[in-house]
Order: sequence, then structure tokens, then C-alpha cells
Amino acid sequence: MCAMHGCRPAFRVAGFMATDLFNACSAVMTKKKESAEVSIYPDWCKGCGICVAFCPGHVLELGPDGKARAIQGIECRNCGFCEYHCPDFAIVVKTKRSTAKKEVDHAHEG
Amino acid sequence: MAEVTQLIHHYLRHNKRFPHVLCPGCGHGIVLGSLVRSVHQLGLTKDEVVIVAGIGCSGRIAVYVDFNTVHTTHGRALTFATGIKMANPKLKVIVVMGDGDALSIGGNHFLHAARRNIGLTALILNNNIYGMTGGQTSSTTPESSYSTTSPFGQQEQSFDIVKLAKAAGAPYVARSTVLHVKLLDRVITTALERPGFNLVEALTPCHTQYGRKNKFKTTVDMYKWYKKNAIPIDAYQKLPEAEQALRTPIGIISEETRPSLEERYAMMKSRLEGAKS
Amino acid sequence: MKTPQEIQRFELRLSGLGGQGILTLGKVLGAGLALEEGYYVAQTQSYGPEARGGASRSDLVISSHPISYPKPEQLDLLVALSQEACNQYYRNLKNGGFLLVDDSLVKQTPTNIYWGLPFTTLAKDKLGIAQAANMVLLGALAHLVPFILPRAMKKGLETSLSPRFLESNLKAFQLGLTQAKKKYPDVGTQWTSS
Amino acid sequence: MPMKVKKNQRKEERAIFALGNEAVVEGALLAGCSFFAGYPITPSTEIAEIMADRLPRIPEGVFIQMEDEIASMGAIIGASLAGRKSMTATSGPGFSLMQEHIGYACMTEAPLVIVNVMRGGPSTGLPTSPAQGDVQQARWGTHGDHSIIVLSASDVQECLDMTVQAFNLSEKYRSPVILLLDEITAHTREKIHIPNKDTFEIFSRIKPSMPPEWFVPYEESMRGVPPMPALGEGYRFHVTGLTHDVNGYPTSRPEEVQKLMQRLFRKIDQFFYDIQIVEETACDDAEVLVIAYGCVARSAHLAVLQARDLGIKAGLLKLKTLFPFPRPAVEKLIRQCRTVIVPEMNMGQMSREVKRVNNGHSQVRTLNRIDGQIITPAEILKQLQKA
Repeated sequence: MCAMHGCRPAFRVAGFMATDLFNACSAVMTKKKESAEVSIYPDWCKGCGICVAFCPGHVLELGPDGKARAIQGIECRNCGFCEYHCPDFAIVVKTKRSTAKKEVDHAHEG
Repeated sequence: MAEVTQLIHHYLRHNKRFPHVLCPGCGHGIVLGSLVRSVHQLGLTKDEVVIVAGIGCSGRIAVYVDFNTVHTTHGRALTFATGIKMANPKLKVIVVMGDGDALSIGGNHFLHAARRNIGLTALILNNNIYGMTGGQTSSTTPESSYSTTSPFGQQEQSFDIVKLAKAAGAPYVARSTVLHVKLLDRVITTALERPGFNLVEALTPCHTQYGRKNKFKTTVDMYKWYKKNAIPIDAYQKLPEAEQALRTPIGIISEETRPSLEERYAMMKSRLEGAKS
Repeated sequence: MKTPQEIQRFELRLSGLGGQGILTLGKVLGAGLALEEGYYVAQTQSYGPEARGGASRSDLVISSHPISYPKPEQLDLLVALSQEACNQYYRNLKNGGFLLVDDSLVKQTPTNIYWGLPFTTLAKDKLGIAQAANMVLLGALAHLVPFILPRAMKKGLETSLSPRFLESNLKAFQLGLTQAKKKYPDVGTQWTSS
Repeated sequence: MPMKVKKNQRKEERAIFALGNEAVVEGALLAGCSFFAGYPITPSTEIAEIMADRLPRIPEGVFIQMEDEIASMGAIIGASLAGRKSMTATSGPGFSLMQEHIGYACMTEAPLVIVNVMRGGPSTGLPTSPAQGDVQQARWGTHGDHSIIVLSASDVQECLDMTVQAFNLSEKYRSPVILLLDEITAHTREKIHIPNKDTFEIFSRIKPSMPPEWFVPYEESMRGVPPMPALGEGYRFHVTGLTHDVNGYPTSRPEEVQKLMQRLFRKIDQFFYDIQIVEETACDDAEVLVIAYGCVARSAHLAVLQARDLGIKAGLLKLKTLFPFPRPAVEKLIRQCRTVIVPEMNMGQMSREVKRVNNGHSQVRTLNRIDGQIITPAEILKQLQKA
């Protein structure tokens, strides 16, 4: 079971085994329980909503300006789906290091 | 994860204005990301990569990446790429085309490039429609779906790109959707590594022109459609025929090895050289 | 290069059917005259759809001076290897122009004044290769036309043909030369018609 | 098939007895052409056939037969961008198919040579007969306003010389150059001299000398011809058929579009005297002038000599550069002659240019023939006698 967002390695889609689907997850399965933070460049985000719709942890939402933003207080599972699937290269998922202070650029989170 | 976007930024042209011109939710950007990651993974230098693009939305993505980029004419990207590859076989030539571009106006070039097995990676961004000109029917618009030039439903059968490429002689044929990014990364990387004409069809949604007219409320609905209907080839083959008709197989559809045209040509030249001395 | 004989403008047409080697003959003759003898030569030919058995034609304009107009207007010499060609092109012959026919193929000549030799029969009977008729014809031309020099033509053949084909071609050439000499021993040494 | 190669008495030269089409190949190879892509079409096919035989034998030489003429043009533009001197050869219908890519070559300033052996048209027309019907198409065939160089040749030696010129001009001005031949010129065999490589100038495109990060692909300069790197040489930039700014990126800003388009015209127009190639015969005291090009110039040459014998003060101006139209050379002679005769195997494509330049100075007469037959010296002589 994928620790990040609860999906099983062999993902069932439309009743069929679909290991390739959401393969992004398998890549991060090894990186156990590192919590991460999502940053979004609002200037580049076009608000298509793909990241919001498919985020397994429901970390993202569309803000009042129509751009994606991270919802405060929900832990990102660092699966990387949003980063791989953002057509506008507007999302960065950064791993939080335990020692590092929480000084990631929040300005972008709108 | 942060390295993914940073990596892409390393390959973007920062004197070009971002965000790019493509519509919100257009999958072309995802394909571009996939392409960049593949180039990076193979350790290719920016100088040895040539992106040749046709006309259409797909053609526009060439300008954003810091490789040698050639934005050619409608449907003819493969012909330019053939010239470039034969003139300098050391270059890694990647041809980015749309479905209308590669298969309607450029259908003949597509067949012949596959037949000659010239060493190119052909990347067809299939969005089932002419996006840039306002949503007209292309040769891959599914039967019965709507477009500005098929207001009562498309009456013609559409092309199956991978079958066509295979029949024309392409040694490596693969298909993925932009939702299945890891698969897309993998097939593009393989295509870049292999000799000869290698085709990757990337299904990428066009909500603005296609989705809207065909009962997809949002872009996200189109991605959900891919999630539901794109089936790995192995699983697909086990389906009953009636089910198969409704689904699209993804993955490596066919793979074989034949020497590429430029290799054969070099061999012929060395034979001539040998005969002379 | 000084040409062996001063020629103002000499127009020659080789005509017959496809497959008789007329186009090759035109090239060989033209190359010999231009490269070995130093004449100005403009050689043109009919370009019909590529098929054997159709009409075939090769024209040469030969002069000691640069040639302005490359096509023949009034022929000094017509060579016809088929009845049709003879009928069709005889009217292009100038007054006093010469006619040379393969008399095994051209049975009715439009005039009584002509040269006739059975090139095809000679090639078939004496050499066993009907395709060598064109070289037999070249040999005959080298005797009948004073400025076509046998030595130069042979040298031309030597430079243009691979050794494999050279011997049989030279044999055919020699046959034509000898036969023409035998039948027409008294041709002039200067071209007088033009 | 090259007839034969023989050492002539002048040691540095070779003389061969060759077709016009063969001479084109010899000229191209002398000029440094190493890439040919084409599609067979009468009467230009021999060029492709001979290239197919010759190019694989030279280092780096590439011959490729493409699926059609559109693809052929695409391939040679690609090869040109990759640093090769490249060419294609075609005829009427194929030339029509090439037009879109000729425009692309103009816009992206890709040096290359297109040989068009003209045959009777329109459409399939007269595949094996000569004509000169593509003159204005060569000038204006592609869509949009553009500048282009069009040359012609009238005999076999000129086929070689003008092919060398075509490559030199294309490399010098980064422009496609069209060489117009006709069926007669292409299919006539004559003796030609192949000069030794170091006896004449061969021009190759200027490459950038600055470090790549300083390189501006379409920078303005006095010459108007930017240096051109080959793909893969470290100068990464964007090539596009869209109007582009100096960096090569698409633009529709009027001032940038204007600047680009003006440079594309200026780079050819300002070096007019270098591009204009004409040949005068008996023009010094001529009162009646024949302006001709291609195979018709040969008929005209004979007609002018015959007219001189008859006491008519006739002269011939043979145009080897058709476009940009050699206005200074034509204007000078028009002022001196009372009548100008323009014989051509079309309904008057070059005489339009002559009339435009003439501007009422003298009487311009046309002599046209479109039946697939060459205009004979007798026909031109008749006109000269009437003039």
C-alpha cells in the first residue's frame, strides 16, 4: 500500500489491473513519510484544476483568483502527481527537512 | 519532488514569456515536460537535440525549450527532419506533430518516414481535433463526435495512429496519455534511445475545441475519461472484443529492431569506399 | 583545337526505332567528334515516353565554330533505320543532302540517290548480335562522311566503353567500315554538299 | 550517365561531352553541394539519377529520393539548416508543389538551389517539350511578398557555370536561388570544360564567430545577411516560418515585422550589381535589340549574326539573371535602340518586365510561341527585318 496517499500498488481502474496508472506514486513509495510542501507560481498557473481534481490527499484547491493553492493544515504526501501533471510547470513540491525551518516561500500560495 | 520542475526550468528558454500560449488544462505542456525529462535522463546535451515541429498547437511548444528548434510548415515537419538527420546523423532529432499535422496534411510523409525507418523520434500529440484553427475535424476525430466542421457528427472513420505506423513499418510504436505521465516518460525515453523511426502517440485533451462540443464539462473530465478508458495493452488484449472497441490500449504496442536508413546509407558508402581502394 | 576539316554547320539525324541503339550511337558519335576531333557538337534527341519499339531520333549539329542554334533545321545527312523514319524525315533533308538507310529494313526509298547497307543483317549474320547494328553503322559513317575519322571514333570507343564490351564493338565498327569501303569506294574526302 | 572523362590538352581542366542536366550536377559538385533530395520528373530526372550515382561516392555526400516535391524541398531546407549546401531539381508540376517551402526558405534565409527544367504547361502539359512558362512563377510563385534570385542558362557550359553561380549567390545572400532551364538546354549534349576547383571562387555561408551566448540569430547589419550556424554547433536558436524578431522568436509587432521584411528585401536589392549577370552580343552600335534568355537566346544569337550580315544593326542582350530583373543593363540599351524584340516561349512573361522598364522609350515587340517548339532563328530574323 502506498504510504503517501493510500492507493494500492496495483490500482484498479474500471475493473482492470492498471499498474501503469498513477505510476508517479510508485516512485515516491520508497521515500517514506517525508512530508512535503507544495508551492505554486500563481503567474504561471492557469487554473485548469487538474492538480486539484487528482491530488490524492486533497491538499490543493482553486483560490478566489482561479489559481491553485495549497490548503493550510493538510499534510502533503509528496506523491508528485501535481508536479508531473501541471501543464504549465507552475507547481513545485518540496520535501520538508526536519531541521529546516518553515520558511518556504508562502507568498506564492496566494 | 522539487527537482522535477527545476529540471524543466533548466531546459526552458527564459527569454520567452511564460506561461506558454496553450489553453488551461491542455496536455501539450505535460508532454513537453515528459520530453524534457527523457532528454535529461539520457544525458543528451542541449546542442545535440533538435526539435522539429509542425504547425498547430503542438508546433508552438518547440519555441519554449532551449534546444535547436525548427518550427516548420503544416504537415511537413518529418521532411525537414529527414533532411536534418541525413545531413548530420549525430543529431538527436525529435519531431513534434499534431494529429491533423502528421496524419491529414502530412499523412504521406508520415507513411514514408516510417517506411524508410529514418532515425527520428516522432511524437504525435493527438487531441482529436484542429485546435489552433478553431476546432475542425481532423483525421483522428472519432466517429460521431462533433466539431465545427462536423456539426451533425463526424461521419468518417478515424485513423488509428499506432496501427497505421506499425503497418507502414515503424519498428517501435507506443501510446500513452498525458495522465499516464510515467508511462509517457518511459516510452519517450525508449524511443529516443532506439535506432530508426520510433513513434510515440500521446493522447492529450483539448477541452477548448473538442471537449466542449463533446459533452465534457471541464478539462478535468477529459483526464477522467483517460483514466477510465486507457488500458495497458496487456490487459486490453484480454478483453472481450466488444469491450475492446470502447477502450484505448496504451503502452508499447510493437517493438522490433531494424537498421535505420542513415546506418544503412553509411554502410553503403563505406562499401563504395572499399570498392574504390 | 584545330578541327581536321573546316565545317560551317553540318546537320545529321539518326532515326529509327527504340531498341536499335540510336541514342547510344548519337552519344558516341557526338563525343568522338567533340572530344577527339575538336568540333563543336550539339546533340539532341527525342524524349518520348520510355518504351521500346517506338520512334527514336538523335540529332547532331556539327561545326568548327560555336553553335548558336542547337537543333537541326535542314539536314545534310539523314540516317534512317526504319521505313517510317525514312518517310517521316526525308522532307527535312536539304537540297543535295544525303540519305543513308539500312536497306535490309528500308525497302522503299523516296529517292534513287542514296547509300544503303544492311546494318542489321550484317550484325546478325556476321557477328551474331543484332544489337551491334549501331556500331556497324558508325563504322560505315566513318567511311562515308569525310570528317568522321575512323581513328578518332575508335579512340572514342576505347575511352567510353569498358574493356568487356570494347572488343565486340570494335569488331562491329570494323565490319561497317570495311563493308562501306567495299560498296562505296569512291566517296569524296571533303564534304561538298553544304 | 556521364559519357566519359578525358584529360584535355589544358591539364587543369577536364572536358566531357555532357547533357545540360549532367552539367548541372558537375557544377553543383564543384560548388560544394553535398546533399540532394528530389523526386523524378521529366525533363529534369537525369539530374537526380546522376546525383544518385555521384553523391554516395564523395565524403559526406547524401542523395535521397523523397516521396514528392514538397518533401524534397523540406529535406533540402533541413539539410541546409544542418550546414549543407543542398539542392533539388524538378520540372513544372513539381515546381508548383515546391512553392510553399520556397517561401519558408526565403523567410528562414536557408541557402539552397532549386533547378527547374521548364516544360510545357499548365498542368501536365507537354512533359517532353520545352517552354519558358515558369518565369513569373519563379519570381512570385510562393505566397507573400518576398525577394528571390532567379537565374537561367542557355547552353550546356552555362548550365555548369550558372549552377556554380547559383550556389555562390545562395550562400552569399542566404537565399533560395532558382535556376531555370528548359527542356532543350537540359537535353542537349555538348562538350564542356570542367574547371579545376581552385580556378574560380567558391563562396560558403559565413558562420558566427562570437561566443554562442552573444549570438543574435537575425541581427541587423550593413550587409543585411546574418551569419548562419549549423544545427548542433552550439548556437541554439529558433527557426520559424513565422515573422520573427532578431532573436528568432515569433512576433507580430508591426515595427519588428517591418524591420525583418525590409531586411529580407534589402539584403538582395543593395547588392544588385553583384547578382546581375547579362551577356551582350553586338550591342555597341545596335539599333534593334533582342532580349532573350534560355534556349531562345541561342536562336536569337544566330538571328542577330544573320541580321548583321544583311546590314541590320542588331544586338542581343542575353539575360542570365532573370530576377532581380537586371534593370540597369536593360535600361541602358533600351535608350539606345529604337526597337526591342523579346522572343520567349510563353505569352510574354519577361516582356512585361521589359515594358515596365521601357517606360515608353522605344518600341517593345513580343514574339511568343507556346506550342512546345523552340522559336527558330528565322522567326527572330523576320522580326529584325521588320523592325
